[in-house]
Amino acid sequence: MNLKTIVEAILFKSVKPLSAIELTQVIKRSIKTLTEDGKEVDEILAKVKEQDIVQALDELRDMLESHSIMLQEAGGGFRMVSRPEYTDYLAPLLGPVKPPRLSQPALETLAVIAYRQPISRAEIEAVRGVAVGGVLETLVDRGIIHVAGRADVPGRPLIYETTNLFLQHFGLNTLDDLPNVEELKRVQLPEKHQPTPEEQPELIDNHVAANQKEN
Amino acid sequence: MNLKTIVEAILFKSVKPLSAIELTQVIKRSIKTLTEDGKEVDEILAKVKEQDIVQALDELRDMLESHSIMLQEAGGGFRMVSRPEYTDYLAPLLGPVKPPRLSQPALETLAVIAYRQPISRAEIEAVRGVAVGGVLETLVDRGIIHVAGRADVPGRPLIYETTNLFLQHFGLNTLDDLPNVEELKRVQLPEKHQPTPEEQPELIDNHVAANQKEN
Amino acid sequence: MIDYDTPGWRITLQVFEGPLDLLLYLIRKNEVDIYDIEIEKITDQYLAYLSHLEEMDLEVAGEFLVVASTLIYIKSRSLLAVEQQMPEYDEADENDPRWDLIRQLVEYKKFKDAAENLEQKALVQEKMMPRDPDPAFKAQAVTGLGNVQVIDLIKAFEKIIERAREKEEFREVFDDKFTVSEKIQHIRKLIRIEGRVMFSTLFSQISIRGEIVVTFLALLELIRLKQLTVFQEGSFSDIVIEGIQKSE
Repeated sequence: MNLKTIVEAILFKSVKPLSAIELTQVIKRSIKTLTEDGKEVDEILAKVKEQDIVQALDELRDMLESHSIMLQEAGGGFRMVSRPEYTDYLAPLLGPVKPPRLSQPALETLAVIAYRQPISRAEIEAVRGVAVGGVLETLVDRGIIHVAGRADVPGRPLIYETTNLFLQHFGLNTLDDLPNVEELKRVQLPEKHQPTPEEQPELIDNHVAANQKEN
Repeated sequence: MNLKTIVEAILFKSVKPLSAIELTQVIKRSIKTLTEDGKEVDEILAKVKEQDIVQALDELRDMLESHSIMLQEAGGGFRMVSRPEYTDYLAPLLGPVKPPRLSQPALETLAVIAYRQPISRAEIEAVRGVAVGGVLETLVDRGIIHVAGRADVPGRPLIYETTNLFLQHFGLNTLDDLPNVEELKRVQLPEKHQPTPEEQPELIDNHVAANQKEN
Repeated sequence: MIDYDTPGWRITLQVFEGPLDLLLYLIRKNEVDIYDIEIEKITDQYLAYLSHLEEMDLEVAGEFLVVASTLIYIKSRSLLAVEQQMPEYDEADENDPRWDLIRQLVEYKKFKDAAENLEQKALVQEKMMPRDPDPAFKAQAVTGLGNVQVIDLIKAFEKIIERAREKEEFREVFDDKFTVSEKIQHIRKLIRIEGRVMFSTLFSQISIRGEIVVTFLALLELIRLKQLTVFQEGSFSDIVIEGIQKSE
């Protein structure tokens, strides 16, 4: 038993991804319980620090090299996943119901939010040129974005940002891992000079709602 | 990619243990799909037999030797589990062993059921003056109450009573051991079909409930 | 012009995500750079598409019409003699609607491409599967009563009894102590003095259930009579009750 395999066991069993800090805490708590129960604990383990865990994670990654299981870092946490090339052999296990993929409008809306967060609904609509009310609701329901507060502008509109689940869904570790992040972050947002869909909210909302049903 | 790691990926992902025959079937079905999709399949894999899987399982067992994960044969099936000696390090993952405290509405609903069982949902709602559908579901999910049948009244509504878990939790032998049982059983409580003023407090209840959520 | 008889055209009818998406499609179809679009040509094709939608009895969304009017405006501007054009017709001109539209298109295209990138990432990620959560882990967390003592159960029951008794009492007080009209006077007076009252303040001094009901009914009546308005400054903030100013 060593730190590398302890980390492996924890990640194997954990329901959610764990950061190096969380892994350290889990191990520290276990060691505390072991000590209290009068069990002997390896001295190296007793003094475990976050940097030891980071090193153990690296070793574990190497150790899994020849396996169909790999270590993945996403959304600030580590987890064990099957390697993508094995996915064809797992299909029979998954059953007929596939998790719904994001629709094109949802993806476009999400892209705008991802690069420009926090962002209000009106700002998203200015970029996309269509109403996004229904799409925003879907994304919030799926836990991919959430309301981050209100903008400090007249009307104090709600502003949205992506969640950790967003990072996990797209296999990103941080927002800086977004493709072309530098370029898209800098682009000048169009101002709301255009008569945006907001001016005919009902009409458009109905349209979007009807559209989404179709997708 | 080889048979050994394919078996590993399948066992990693599978919720239940799989026998060598089942593993063979999973792989055969995958290969059928791959072939139909016009993808190239390794010749050895295309002819996979149960005895190949048995051998692959042996190889996988060896391959996992240095890991904290092992192959376990149980109930005629194979599965991947963490090695017993790592159990101490997994305890913190189990989360709060104590379930969260029941909410006030849940507690009140449980009290009504405890002292007035068996009781229908409509009767509980008449006493409490609010809808209890969601609360009942929670209590059933947590194994504290269960459906005891249907009442012999028009509509034949479901009736609920407390479970053994309920008695165990309070260290009671029978329901008669509940404190003040005689007195509380006798108290007059609102019944169904009360005159109108009854309906107005509900308005306020809902409002107050909404308000409390916000705070 | 677009060949409507091409089978592919009908299929693409439904897939535009909005007016900008349609414009990008037309630009691509004409094989020109966004910066070199010929407004006249694009406008004609855009309008042809909209009328085609109408022919097929498909509702044209408002946002498509908004952009259509912008296109027509740009087109009409470019048809004016140069000296009649208001500001200098300059690509970098802030007020040039053509430049605005191009800028919006460029911007939109970047995000559309980014969405495609994200989609690819999701497809790869979809293939990397974590284990399913161990059902034993789940079950352990949610059954049982938690930190509940018998006394909590009794207290809860007593609360119900207490509430039921208040309801009895409420019938009396409804008749005797408090009336809706009296509460209407009270709220009016408060509003006259204070201008506005917080919902929580109004109810905080009341402990008797019957009075709460009567006060609430009075409030509803005043709102119905348009003497009061209630609103929240944020979705989680207290409700503000305010008098409606009447011109005298």
